[in-house]
Amino acid sequence: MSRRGRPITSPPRIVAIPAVIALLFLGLPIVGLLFRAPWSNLGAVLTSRTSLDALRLSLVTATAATMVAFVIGVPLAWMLARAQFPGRRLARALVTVPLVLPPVVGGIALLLAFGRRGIVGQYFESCCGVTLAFTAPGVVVAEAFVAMPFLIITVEGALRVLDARVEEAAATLGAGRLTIFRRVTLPLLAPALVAGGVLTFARALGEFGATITFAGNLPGVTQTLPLAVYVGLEGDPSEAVALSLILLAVSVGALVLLRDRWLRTGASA
Amino acid sequence: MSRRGRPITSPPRIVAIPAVIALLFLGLPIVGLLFRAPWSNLGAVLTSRTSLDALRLSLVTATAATMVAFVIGVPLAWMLARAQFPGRRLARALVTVPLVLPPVVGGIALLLAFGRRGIVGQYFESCCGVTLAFTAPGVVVAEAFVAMPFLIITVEGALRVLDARVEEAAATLGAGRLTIFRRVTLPLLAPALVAGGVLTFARALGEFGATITFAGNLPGVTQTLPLAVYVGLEGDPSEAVALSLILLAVSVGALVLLRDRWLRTGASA
Amino acid sequence: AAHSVQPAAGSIAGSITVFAASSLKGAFATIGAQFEAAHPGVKVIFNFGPSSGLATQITQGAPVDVFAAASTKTMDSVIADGEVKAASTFAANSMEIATPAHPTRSVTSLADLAGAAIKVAICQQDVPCGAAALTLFSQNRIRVTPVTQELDVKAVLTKVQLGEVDAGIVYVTDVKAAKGAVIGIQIPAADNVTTTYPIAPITNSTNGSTAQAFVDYVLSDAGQNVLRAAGFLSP
Amino acid sequence: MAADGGVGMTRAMPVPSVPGGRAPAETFGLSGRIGVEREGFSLDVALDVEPGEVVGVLGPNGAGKSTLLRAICGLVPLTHGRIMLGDAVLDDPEADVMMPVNRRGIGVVFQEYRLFEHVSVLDNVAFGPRSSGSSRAAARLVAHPWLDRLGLADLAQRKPSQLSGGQAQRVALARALACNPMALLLDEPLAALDASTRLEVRSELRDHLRDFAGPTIVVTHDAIDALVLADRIVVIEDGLITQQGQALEVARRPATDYVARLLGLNLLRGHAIDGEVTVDGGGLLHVADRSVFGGVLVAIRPNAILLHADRPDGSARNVWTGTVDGIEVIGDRVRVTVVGPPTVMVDVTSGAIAELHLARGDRVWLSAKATELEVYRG
Amino acid sequence: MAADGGVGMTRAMPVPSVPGGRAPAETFGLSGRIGVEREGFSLDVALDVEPGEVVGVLGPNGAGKSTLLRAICGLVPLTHGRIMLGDAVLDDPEADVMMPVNRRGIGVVFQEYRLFEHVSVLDNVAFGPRSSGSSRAAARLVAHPWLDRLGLADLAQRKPSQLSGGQAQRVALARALACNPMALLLDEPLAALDASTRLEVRSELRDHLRDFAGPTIVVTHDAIDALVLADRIVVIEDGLITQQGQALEVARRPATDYVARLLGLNLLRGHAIDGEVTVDGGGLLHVADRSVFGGVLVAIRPNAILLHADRPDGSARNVWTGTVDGIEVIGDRVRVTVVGPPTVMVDVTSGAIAELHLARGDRVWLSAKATELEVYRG
Ligand SMILES: Nc1ncnc2c1ncn2[C@@H]1O[C@H](COP(=O)(O)OP(=O)(O)OP(=O)(O)O)[C@@H](O)[C@H]1O
Ligand SMILES: Nc1ncnc2c1ncn2[C@@H]1O[C@H](COP(=O)(O)OP(=O)(O)OP(=O)(O)O)[C@@H](O)[C@H]1O
Ligand SMILES: [Mg+2]
Ligand SMILES: [Mg+2]
Repeated sequence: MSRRGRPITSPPRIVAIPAVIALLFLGLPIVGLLFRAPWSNLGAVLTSRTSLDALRLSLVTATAATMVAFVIGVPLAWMLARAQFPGRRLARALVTVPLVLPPVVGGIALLLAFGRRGIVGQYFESCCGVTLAFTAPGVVVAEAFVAMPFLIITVEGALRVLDARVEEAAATLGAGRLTIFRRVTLPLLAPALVAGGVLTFARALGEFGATITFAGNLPGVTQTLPLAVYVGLEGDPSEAVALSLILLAVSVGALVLLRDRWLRTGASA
Repeated sequence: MSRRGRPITSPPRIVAIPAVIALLFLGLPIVGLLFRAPWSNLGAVLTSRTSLDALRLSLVTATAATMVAFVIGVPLAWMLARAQFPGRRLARALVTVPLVLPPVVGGIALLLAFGRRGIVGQYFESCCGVTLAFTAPGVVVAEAFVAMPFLIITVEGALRVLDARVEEAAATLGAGRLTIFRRVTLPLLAPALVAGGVLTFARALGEFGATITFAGNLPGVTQTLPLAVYVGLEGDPSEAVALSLILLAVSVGALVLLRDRWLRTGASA
Repeated sequence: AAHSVQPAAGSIAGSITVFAASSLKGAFATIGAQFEAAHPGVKVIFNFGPSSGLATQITQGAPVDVFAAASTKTMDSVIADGEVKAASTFAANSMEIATPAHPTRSVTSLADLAGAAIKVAICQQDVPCGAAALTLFSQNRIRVTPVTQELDVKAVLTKVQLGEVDAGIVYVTDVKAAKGAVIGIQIPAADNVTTTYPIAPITNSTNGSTAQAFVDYVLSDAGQNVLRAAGFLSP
Repeated sequence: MAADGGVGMTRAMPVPSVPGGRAPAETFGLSGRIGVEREGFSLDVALDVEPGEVVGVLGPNGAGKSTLLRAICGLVPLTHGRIMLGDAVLDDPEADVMMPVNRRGIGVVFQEYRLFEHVSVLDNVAFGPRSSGSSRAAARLVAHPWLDRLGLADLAQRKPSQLSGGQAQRVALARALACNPMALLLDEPLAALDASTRLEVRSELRDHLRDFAGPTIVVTHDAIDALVLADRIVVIEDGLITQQGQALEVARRPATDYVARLLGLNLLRGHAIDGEVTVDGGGLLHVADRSVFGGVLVAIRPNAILLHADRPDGSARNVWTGTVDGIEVIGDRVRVTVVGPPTVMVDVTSGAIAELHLARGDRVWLSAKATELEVYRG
Repeated sequence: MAADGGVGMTRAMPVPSVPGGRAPAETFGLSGRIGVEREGFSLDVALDVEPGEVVGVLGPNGAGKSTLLRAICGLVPLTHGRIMLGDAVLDDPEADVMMPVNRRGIGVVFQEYRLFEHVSVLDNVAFGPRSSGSSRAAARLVAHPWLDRLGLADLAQRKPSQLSGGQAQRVALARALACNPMALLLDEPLAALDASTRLEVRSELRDHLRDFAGPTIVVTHDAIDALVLADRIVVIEDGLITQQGQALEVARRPATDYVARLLGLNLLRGHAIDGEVTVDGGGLLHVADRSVFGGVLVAIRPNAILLHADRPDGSARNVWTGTVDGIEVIGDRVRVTVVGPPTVMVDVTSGAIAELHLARGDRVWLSAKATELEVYRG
């Protein structure tokens, strides 16, 4: 006899076994980290100028990269899922490239394209005096390049599963394509947008290889927290661990709040 | 007047603008890479023992990590989405931790938990003579730790949006919880599983920081392709780029095939 | 941004960007502070990273004024690309065996590293510390099978510190910087290997005079004292 | 008007213990009291359905019919009451017992079909047999005859998204029946069917229900469906039973306005003394049955009332006058609403309308024989 | 049987140009030929719906009714033919012209409702006004009266998933009407409503359609709905029109078995010579109309045929004998199927059944007056 009111769609008890293994697998390292955390260092790290700069920069650039991903990535996901155009398969393949390219190589590729001597970058420089490499916007570019595919793939997948019939109904009520997308499709996509956004933000926040290669590691300018952690590992790993814990606290807090809030309004679960 | 037969749910033309920007953003670096690629090196790299070992190891470990993620991650996603249990919010927060932890710190955390002197690892060593660090299984552990959250978050999100009413209908036809999950829920989740699997596989394939920290870098044993690329960058950068291109070709090929095939059967698009 | 306001040619003012190998972090931070104190209004921005990565960035046009590498090979590649005319050697480093603070297996000399039960970490062979480790083993005629070839020296140090390996080959300066977190076992000078650190101003620097002044400062007694305090040897 | 129709008789016969080998060897009745509290809505219904009996549940939108079925099959837990199938407790909140949905063996046809979009029509129907352990091939063998029976054979390989509304509903029905359930719950199983398919599926369903040894509950909005399929009718309004009884009894003597309207009858409330009923809201009617006293209901069929341009002479005991308020053409009949007192609907032929030159606002005379008025305690 | 029912008359009146300020200033008719080819199905229907006219579309499941509506509102592109609204071309594959769905101004009620699950009932109804540029507050002001009119005021804040089936259907109707469309397409707008709500919503809908100046198409499976709501009826079977005409004309003279069954009429095919019809499959019938010759159809209402235990004497010109094959109780009537030739359905009272002691397999006599037989060219 099952517990009263436990819906038939909830998992059977046996599923708890692999689930608990998964939790332990993900949780034990964190416990280890907290256990051996250099708590005494935390204060020093928290008041160090470099750490704070890095933390701030990380949050700002990861947010900006996520926004970039939304502004150009969601339209691309929409096209990939719903439009017929030549080269669609190629475009879809292209989206997976930054996922599998080792980030350091991704950084090199970015330099080759948008660097001062890159195939497009040289014109930026000569025509508008804009340089991306080794600047904070460059960090955003590196993070967006690496993280955007996460949003695109999540949203495209969700769009494909979405029941287009309610969107058709919206059209008969006089809503144009953009209105339908904004007022029907996006709200229905909310859970996928939140999940994709979380993955993108997280990936951007943790970005290391592409950033250090494309944007360098200039404290206060391009040194994000993962870079600071890397530099910090030199000599004293405990400082680096302390730094990561701060990053962890801030970002997990933010993500949990965000997801809980959005998922609640998005889905009816 | 719109093109005949273009469904109202397809995007309006103006959406092509940001979408093309996104494509250029993702595509130009790849063009740059191909443009300046050391084509003459490719042959040498392709026949080099180290490169081939690294490629094989990468594919094997990333596949294994993805399988681990499916075996224990999907049950966890199911519990998170559908079961009521104490500490559910904590568990959900825990899942996002590996996402935001800088991978190198993730590797340290893994060492603290499963390393030779780790909180659990020390017992592995003494009781069963098992060591994970510096072995190929260690690579799988590192990759799974970093990549599994991608699967869990994607699948949990999709499970929350799933219409539970067909699952209820399956129950009235005599199907138990596990049967419902296997025969109704999973097929309906297919697109999310594919998307999550692709993200997980890609993240595992590109994994660098946690792997090098937890499993080290020994050619033929724990040196995956991203490590080989990184190592190569110190010696002959053009060789490293050539190596990445091979990784790219293999994995993008595999992913595109996989996604196209599964998404076609999964969704009705 | 650092280059927006440029001083008149020849004056020591404004800001410069220094690309330096990660292992120089501690010493260069101090030298930078001293240099800024000596030249009020001057700002030194450091970009620490792996030497080879820094070299790639420089050849791709990074806004940099001074490059300090951990190996002459890397510097030579930058010279070959024409970004640097000539470099001066400003420091040298030698190797040391690092063991965990609470060792499980006793290691007291280079020869012990050949033991089958001893887990050893070294740097990978393409970075200077890895090349040095291999030279060290061959010139002392011992066969060591490392369990890992770490990407850089600090990774070796981390492994030692966490007790994952029983010994690692690192620079003398690293043991010093670790401040007791690892135990160093010195290698007799006769058996040891030395690496050298070159430094150079970048040819296209927009603030060449200040760049040159910084290079000069590193090579000066004041600079050398800081380096020696950190465990570096004189070139 | 005698209650001896063919269907009722067939139903009352004892059910053969193993009819055709398909029904389960043992049969159980469904009984209990179903209480569900929801914000702004509460359901409290006592039910007792015999093995082989078909109970039709009627009721307005939002009355709780679907909720009732969901509670019985286990998708909504009871907040109070108890449900039994034979001796087995399906749900009892007090004893903290609740049998899982899939072990109840209760087949359900949902109002919104709930087909599996990811498999073919054939595999939708084969799902039940397959879930109870059959191989894929064996399950399909079980499914095929059901597709044939419901006229779906040509659609076996279609996906549900490629079906028309009525086709989908038939698949849902086939899927539930192919499970060989112990009890059947049908939520408007015929609503989307066209008139002719409806007749076929209805008689197919009736034949099946006649053979079916377990208890059945059919929710419907259609009085004819209820009368054809059900032995007994339960009317639910706002979560409570407002009337129940033999199908023909309910059809003859509706207890609420809802039922009367459903059946297209006039229902008047009044007070009877010695064959005379004073109608609430005005008017006096003569009825044949002098034995009923006190608060009563009077049911009059719309075609039992005659319309006249002038005061009629003749034997009809009830004669009154009113104003025409609405005229609605329904096939070869015309339904005229006349505001009395009492106010009634009258059915006449369109020829009669033309003859009377009826229009809205006209004054007319009405007459009805006392024997045509069904009078009973309300 | 005269075709002068109230509804038809009202409909024939000229439509006021700006009735109540709600309808658009100009009105357009809907016309064209709708051709859609799909694998295993093809639709080819010529339609012409006047402004203010209501066309009822009837047809069996899978006939193409929903496809027809989807083509008109632009969700399915034509493969051949052309659709016009007034002078505007909505779809013309030859000219490669296709107006987007949202610019057609055609309101649709879908068979499966298609409500927006993410917003409240109120905002579902306000969606149309909001899409045409109103502020949220203004759109809600437009929506409110529609909720009131369809009895949904109490549910305004609910999410669609919290509605019963009938409630959801009313929301879909309110949502389409609140858009002030140029034309209306209703796909079984009343199917999920209970009998009493159905009456209310139907008369609400009829009143609205009477005021509505644009063309309307109503798909329904219910003959009564079609007769009440529609001026003209189009019957589609297997993608083609099989009959069309005035509602009462179709009701009186069904052209296909489907329509006859829908209306509950007996339909016989035969060959007429001078008032005598030789029925295909056997039997001879006398009809009153001697002017029809050749292949004809004969429609007989089931209650126009009388049953007798023995050969009847009397004035009825048609007398034949047959075997009782089925007995079905429907309310206060009993429908008896008698295998002839010709084979017919007969409606009798349950009293009559008891009196005749009828049972399956019994031999009975049938009679029908020649004047009750409607004969016409098939
Ligand atoms: N998920 C829900 N949450 C809250 N209220 C609900 C929910 N589902 C239904 N209701 C409400 O419960 C009541 C009973 O609903 P139910 O679906 O049982 O009605 P019904 O009798 O089946 O009606 P219909 O004939 O329209 O299908 C209604 O008032 C309905 O609005
Ligand atoms: N998406 C589709 N793909 C293929 N065939 C389809 C699709 N939708 C409908 N059909 C088929 O097209 C035909 C017409 O379907 P349509 O939905 O128009 O029927 P309908 O007259 O509305 O029936 P109903 O009364 O059951 O709603 C049917 O044979 C149906 O099976
Ligand atoms: Mg219902
Ligand atoms: Mg349809």
